[in-house]
Amino acid sequence: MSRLVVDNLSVTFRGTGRAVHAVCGLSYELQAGRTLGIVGESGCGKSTSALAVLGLNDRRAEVTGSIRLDGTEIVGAPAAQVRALRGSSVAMVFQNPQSALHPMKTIGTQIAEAYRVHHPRTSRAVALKRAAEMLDRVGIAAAARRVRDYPHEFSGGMRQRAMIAMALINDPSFLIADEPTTALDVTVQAQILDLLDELKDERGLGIVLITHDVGVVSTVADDVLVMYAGRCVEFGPTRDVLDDPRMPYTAELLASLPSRAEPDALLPAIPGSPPDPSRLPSGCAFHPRCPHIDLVPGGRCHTALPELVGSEPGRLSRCHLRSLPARRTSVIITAREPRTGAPSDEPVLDVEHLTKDFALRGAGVLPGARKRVRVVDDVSLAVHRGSSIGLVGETGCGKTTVARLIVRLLDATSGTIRYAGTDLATMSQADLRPVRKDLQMIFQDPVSSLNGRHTAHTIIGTPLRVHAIVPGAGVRNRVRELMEVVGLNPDHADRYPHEFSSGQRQRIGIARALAVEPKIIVADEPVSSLDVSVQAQILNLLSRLQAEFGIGYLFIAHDLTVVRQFCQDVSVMYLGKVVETGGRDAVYGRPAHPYTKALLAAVPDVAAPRRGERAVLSGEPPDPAAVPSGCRFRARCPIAQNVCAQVEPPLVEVAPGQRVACHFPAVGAAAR
Amino acid sequence: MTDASGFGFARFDAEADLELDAPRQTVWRALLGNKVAAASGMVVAMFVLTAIFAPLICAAFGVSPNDPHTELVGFDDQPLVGPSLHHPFGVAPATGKDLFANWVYGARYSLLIATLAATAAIAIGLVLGMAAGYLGGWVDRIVSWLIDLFLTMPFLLVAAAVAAILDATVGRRGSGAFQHAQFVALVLMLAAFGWTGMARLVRAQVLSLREREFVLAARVIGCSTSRILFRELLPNLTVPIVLGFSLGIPSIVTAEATLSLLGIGISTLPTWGATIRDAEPWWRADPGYLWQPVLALIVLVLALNLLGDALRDALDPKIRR
Amino acid sequence: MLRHVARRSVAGLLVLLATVTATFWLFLSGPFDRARVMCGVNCTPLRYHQIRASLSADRPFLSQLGEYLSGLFVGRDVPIGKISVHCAAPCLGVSYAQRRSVTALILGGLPVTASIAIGAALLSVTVGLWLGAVAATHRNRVVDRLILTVTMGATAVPFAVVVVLAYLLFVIRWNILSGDGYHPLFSDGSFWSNLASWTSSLLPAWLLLGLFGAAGYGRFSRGLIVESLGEDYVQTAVAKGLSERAVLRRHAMRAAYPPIVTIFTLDLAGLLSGTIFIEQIFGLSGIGYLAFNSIGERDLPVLAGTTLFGAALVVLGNLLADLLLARLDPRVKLQ
Amino acid sequence: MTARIKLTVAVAVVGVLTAACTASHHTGPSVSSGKAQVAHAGAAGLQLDPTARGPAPNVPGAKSGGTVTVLDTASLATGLDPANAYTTGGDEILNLTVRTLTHYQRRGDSYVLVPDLATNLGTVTDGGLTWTFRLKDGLRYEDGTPISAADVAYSIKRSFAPELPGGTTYQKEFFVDGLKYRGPYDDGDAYAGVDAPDGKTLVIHLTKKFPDMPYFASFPLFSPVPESKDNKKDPQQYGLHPIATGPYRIASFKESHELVLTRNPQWDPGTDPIRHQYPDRFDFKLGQSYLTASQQMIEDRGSAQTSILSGIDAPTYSSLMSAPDGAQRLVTGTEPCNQFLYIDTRKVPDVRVREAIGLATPHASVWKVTGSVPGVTIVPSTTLLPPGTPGRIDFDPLGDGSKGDGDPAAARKLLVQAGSVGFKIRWLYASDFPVSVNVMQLFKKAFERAGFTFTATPVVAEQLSAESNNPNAPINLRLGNWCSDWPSGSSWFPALFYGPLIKQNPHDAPNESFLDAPDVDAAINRIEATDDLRSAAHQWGELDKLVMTKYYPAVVFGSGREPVIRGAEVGGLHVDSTLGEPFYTDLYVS
Repeated sequence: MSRLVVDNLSVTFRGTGRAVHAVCGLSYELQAGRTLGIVGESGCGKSTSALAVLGLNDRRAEVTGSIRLDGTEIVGAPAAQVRALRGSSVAMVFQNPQSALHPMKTIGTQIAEAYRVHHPRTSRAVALKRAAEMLDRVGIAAAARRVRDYPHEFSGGMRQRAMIAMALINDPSFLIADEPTTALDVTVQAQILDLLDELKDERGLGIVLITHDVGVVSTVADDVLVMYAGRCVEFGPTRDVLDDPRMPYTAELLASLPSRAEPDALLPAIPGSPPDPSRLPSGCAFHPRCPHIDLVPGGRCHTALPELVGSEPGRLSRCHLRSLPARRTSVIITAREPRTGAPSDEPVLDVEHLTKDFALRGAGVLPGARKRVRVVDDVSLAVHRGSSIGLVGETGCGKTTVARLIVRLLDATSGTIRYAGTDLATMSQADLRPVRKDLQMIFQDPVSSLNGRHTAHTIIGTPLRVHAIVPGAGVRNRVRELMEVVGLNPDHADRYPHEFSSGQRQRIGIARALAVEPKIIVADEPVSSLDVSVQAQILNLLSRLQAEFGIGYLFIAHDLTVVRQFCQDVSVMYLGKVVETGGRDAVYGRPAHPYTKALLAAVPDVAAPRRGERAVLSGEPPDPAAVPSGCRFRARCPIAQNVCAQVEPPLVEVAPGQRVACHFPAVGAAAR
Repeated sequence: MTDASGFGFARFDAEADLELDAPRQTVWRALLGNKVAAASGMVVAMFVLTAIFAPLICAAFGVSPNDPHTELVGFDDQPLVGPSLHHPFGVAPATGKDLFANWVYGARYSLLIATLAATAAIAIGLVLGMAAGYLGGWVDRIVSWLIDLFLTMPFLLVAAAVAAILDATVGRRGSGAFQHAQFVALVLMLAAFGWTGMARLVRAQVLSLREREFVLAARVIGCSTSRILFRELLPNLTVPIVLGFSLGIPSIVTAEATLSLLGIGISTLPTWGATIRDAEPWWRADPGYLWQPVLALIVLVLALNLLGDALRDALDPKIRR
Repeated sequence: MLRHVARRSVAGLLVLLATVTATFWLFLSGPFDRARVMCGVNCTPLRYHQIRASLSADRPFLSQLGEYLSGLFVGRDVPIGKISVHCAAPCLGVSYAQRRSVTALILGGLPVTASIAIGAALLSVTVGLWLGAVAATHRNRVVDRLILTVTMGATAVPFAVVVVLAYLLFVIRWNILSGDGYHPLFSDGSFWSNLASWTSSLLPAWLLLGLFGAAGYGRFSRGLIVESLGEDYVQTAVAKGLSERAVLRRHAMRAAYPPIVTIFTLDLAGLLSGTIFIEQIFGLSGIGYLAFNSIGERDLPVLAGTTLFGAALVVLGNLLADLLLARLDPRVKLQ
Repeated sequence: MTARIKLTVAVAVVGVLTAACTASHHTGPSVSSGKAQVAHAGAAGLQLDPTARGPAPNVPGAKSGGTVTVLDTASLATGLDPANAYTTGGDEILNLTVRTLTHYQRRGDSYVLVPDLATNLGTVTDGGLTWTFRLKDGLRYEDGTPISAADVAYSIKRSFAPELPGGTTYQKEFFVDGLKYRGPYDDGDAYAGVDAPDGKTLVIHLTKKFPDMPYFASFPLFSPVPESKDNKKDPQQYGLHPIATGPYRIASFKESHELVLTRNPQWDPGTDPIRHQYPDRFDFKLGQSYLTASQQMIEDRGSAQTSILSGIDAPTYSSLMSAPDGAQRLVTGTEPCNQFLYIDTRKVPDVRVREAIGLATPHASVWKVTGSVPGVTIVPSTTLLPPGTPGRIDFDPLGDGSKGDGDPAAARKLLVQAGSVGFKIRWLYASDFPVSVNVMQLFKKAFERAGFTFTATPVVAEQLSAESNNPNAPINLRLGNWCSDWPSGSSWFPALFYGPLIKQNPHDAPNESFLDAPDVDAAINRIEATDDLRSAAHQWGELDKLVMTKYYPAVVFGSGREPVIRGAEVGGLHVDSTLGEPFYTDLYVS
């Protein structure tokens, strides 16, 4: 039985500035046939520690400690010796299958190359044949033919399968998977996780699974290691750690997950943001954010680094507290503050039959020959005052296009957007300008959504000036007020975006949207690029603003748990169409469309069952340019019948307020 | 890429991926921390000062650039006097003109022409690049087509034709207008062949900026197109603009020298290129005559390039990291 | 793929058409006395009147352009004084100074210029890539700094000056390189001795143009390789167990090829300009030599012809580069 | 009337000197530097020898074999058609490949006109209006076919064709129907001016007396052109390969690039009193950059050792003189050219003022800034006829030798005498041409010092020559260069100082001094009609002295000299003083 032993591993970067201790004294041991999940937020050192196992760190990285593979020391070993281990004994799968494959070489060549490196006497043809076999094993159909394809001809999930095939072609004992599913859709993520799990069993692999998503760990890892600021803060069998965390960080992180929260409740967010690895707090790195700091006498949390100690066999945690107190009352889920007004029946914004066609670029020499693709097809939805509607679906389903159509960043091909008695869809941009005040947008990326050349003051003040909301002299004060509203220090108004953390940047973006006192905010994945602990803060802020100002949200997300926590109504989109829509309780509680069901099932939830106990949706979202006939979901649908190929199901009400586009809706069935 | 021709404006294209948000302080720190950059900056500053104060400098030495002193050369045209306090760089063969004055004015004209041409090129490139990138559609197609057109025309031959045409048109109307026309034509020619790189770079930047969420945000807020272009996009183009100057000026200095060398620049100004042309036959008999302008050109262009490179490094997160 | 080529060809032809029009307007029409321009500095009244008679400058621009364009496709008779010279398609006009078809003159110089340009281009790209790879893998170390300084220094001097200095020093003073002019590859005598003479006659041009070009490509490819060394797929390749050399050659450098091809086409016009100086100084009687002498003689038909020929080469080069890019980077076909 | 075009090296000078009819070249004047071997001007006697017979006298030390390379900065772009030929460079090359009725034989430093294809220098009858030449026996083309007088007649007819416009115009002025006949391509073979009654006899009919006919008969158009080799659709083609009759034939010719001559086996030295056939091959490298060519010659390595290069500029001269055998490798000789500063006699009517201009002229400074090397590319001169012209009388009207930077005091004295202190000199210069600007600055300094007022009008170089040629230009001084077509005063005075020219050319200034003196005109008419060339030469010499002392219409800036650099292994190099080009036919490789 092979063993991978990591002992007191430290990785330090020494550049011109101060030394960065990315990983400090990390130890773990992994046996073949088991999966170790390493969890942590950005900058915690989880990926750096993984790279160290294969000696892949940057030249400037100083690696100390010991990494032994079946007794062979890797740290400090000659380059050739380490190279011989790479890919043959320990293989690696990276986060982004898009960029991890060479774009100009065929999949087969790249996989075969991995084989031939370690089997130098193998011919190209034989290696290619093996590559095809391996591709077949990881679930690529027609593998023998597809070895000749280039990465861009593969879908994201297929690319990750190919990466796994490449990693496993030399039959390694250990596989290090660094965020292998982060870039993938939730349904595909489930497939890949299942695949990894299967392969582990089949080949007796030892897997190190690195992820920021506790849900992912919970579904496949045997043991879990929680990292914070370069150190292991908690270790133990997955179930035990998730059910009974011993370290405040783990506990708070789990508590802030929307999936564990009651709908509409404020989330018990961890204050602050993950520390910058180049300036770690003294003592326990978590102490500035820790709710229990008062329980440790003498301020030891500020000064002394707690040891990693075992409270019981197989469990380790790093905290001065022997045991955590019961959850504080203050963090216990509280109902959202009462709304200023109940959602009225009359929607503020009523979108009907919205349709958008795009021309495929460069399809022909003549303009007329352009092929058109319908990316949004007959979408209707309504936003009510003081209420949120969630729009969920996989990548490319058209949800972002819907958002941009509504705020008229794009012009709809047909359909109406009724607001305050007028149709925004046909309004000219000039006429639209005054209406824009009422209709704002929050964006996904806190980096790209702020102009780096402007100060926070300018950014928040621009809408005030454009719409002349306050007189010129009043702008300064109004910006300060807005900053306070979104929880920013008004004294930081003259700072540039890069001087703020990503959570703070997102707050600036919210303040900018808020400046015009909008009635409706379209939020396009506002929290998906934030760390879990920060995500909760932003969701809380959005809730608070809704309660305070009665704003109606159109909330776009791929994360179903966030939507459930945040939105009263949900619409599920598939390939440009809404396939199911209704109240939160109905859609989550009694999903009627097989796609909705599959989506819900695919969410890796801390509380979710392990592999094999749930249905995983096969296939990947098809190309919008090639929509299947009849029901567009039928190719992936487990209950598809002949009629589905011929007749497109209309959106019909199956229960009060719940409408589904399916020939065979699962009426009244409970979720899962 | 080859500056083989001396007209390597294409170099911009290599730098399409720049950090637009590079904070100014970081850039300055990176620049000042770089000894090479600091030294190059000083060299460039010295040339610029020389250029600005050329008349004063010459007056201080009591020399002037266009004043023949045939008594200082022999019948074989060799100078009879060497470098001295009165003539710090000696005098030119044949005419006995003061070489120091020539050199100082060479710096003046080189930098003046390069700065003007670079400014014009950058202005054209900026406007067309922004228009193409932001407006897209047929504007983009026309600009791209114009860029292709200018890339196909051999600069040198077109310059020669323009020079011939100027001779035959403006030249007929008298020489005062002619000299101005030559100057304007030279600057415009250099700009006309220099803007394409800038336009490509700006277009690419604007194309990516246009999809940035802050631009979308500005549109959602209701900002006008001109506000978006000038208030949101333009501040983010300072990097290409700065690089345009730092990489454009040296290549224009070189291009201008090449043209004067071939006698198709400004015919009577004592530019370095013109001095090199006059001095080439004397490379053996009076080597100093040739090496003064050549070294000046090398040092100036090298310093400008090093400065530009340091600037790009400072602006490029991949390299700074 | 075919459609891609077709579209690019059409675009190239449109650019070329515009180039022809612009060139024709600039060189052969326009609001000035062409006869005076052609006659040049050494103009004698006799010469002037001959030229004037041979030009039909009074006709409308479009009809002149039409004639020029039709000459390109079917040839035409170009009047020179009283007689007219037949100029076969593709007719680029007739040299005033030499009274011969410009096309013939250009074709006569083509072997020389092509030999120079192809050799220099190969040298530039290979040496440049090699320099770039060495610099990139030794980033911020002495070797890298050295390469950066040398390549930058090389590009700091006007190429025209470099060529003259190189001639004076290497040919005249040290007698290391040959400056005796072009020796055709296919002429009387044994192939091998011709090959040797051909090589030695072109060596200075290749070295000068090639090495100076390499300086540019070196700096450019250094940047590209540094960038691609930071890409995820390079990490993948290392994780596979590939040696550093193999990673560099098969993965990191591979990614640098398409941008280099792109830059190469952008630079083609510069390469052709470079040959003008080389050919003139080293007495290599190619197209650059022809063009250079035409500048002095104000032989505008030849200048216009060489301009168009250069433009056509650039357009053709762009087209070939497109094909090459599609081969090098499979993603291109999609766009 | 025009003069032969001489193309030269020192491009810088173009634009300084405005030549009314010729494009000319070298500049710069005088004062012997002492370093170079300065050849003496040819004797001033009449140089005709109707009795000379082949073969040509051997060149001492000459060897057979080898290749002589001629580095040529000119391009020969217009080809080598005898009918088109009118450049000194082209004519000198043609002298290797084609033979003419008469030509010059070198005798030491002088060049003597002798019969070449013809048996004598022509016999004149019919009161001077009919010239008859008889061809020698045994003359053959390079392909072995015999040469017939009809071929010479055909060649002369071609020279009238507008399709071949580059050549001389004497035939149009003097030959019967010269102004009417438009060549064999348009007007067919029937031309009354020439006649070949049998295979050996050529008869030329004139409209007026032309005693210089033997000289004219040395021009390339008097070489045979077989009608069968002429492409009548494109007459210019012939110039790419004129059929050889001389010792060399064209092996390959790429205009603007290279001309290779190899021996012509059909050439019979026994019939040729002028030419030799020493080298196996002549290799003319055309369109060379002067800089690179001159550096090769200074270095004298490899093929440069068997090369020659015409012309020299000041830096090359300096470098060459410091090379060990450099002085031995520089050969200079007389050029039939003079540089003049023409004074507009209409606007400067007082001869004392004109003489003051002469005294104030800064010769030496101008030579310096124009890159001339005194004694090598120019020699001081005080006469209108250049050294070597038969009958020339050497005299110095102002007594200053025209070689220093002028005598401002003497000039001022003359001005005071004439009551013209502050006389306004009006000058034209090219403001975009540095050398021209320099010259202007020197003139301004010198003339103002002598008491003149000096105003200079700027034009662009492109326009300088046309502006200067305009009789009504607001200027009173013009710089110009003149080269003769043959060594006789008839190539100078009738073209430069003949009064009726002014009226005949209202838009042109062939007589750039605008000298309109009845006694000069009468003398010109009288001497031109003198059949005895010996007497005529003497009279031209006298006229020179008269014009300069009585009228002083031009300051003589200097007489041109042709410097030629040879490689160490080139022997027999002399400068052909009738053309100012290297006399190729005597060259050999040692």
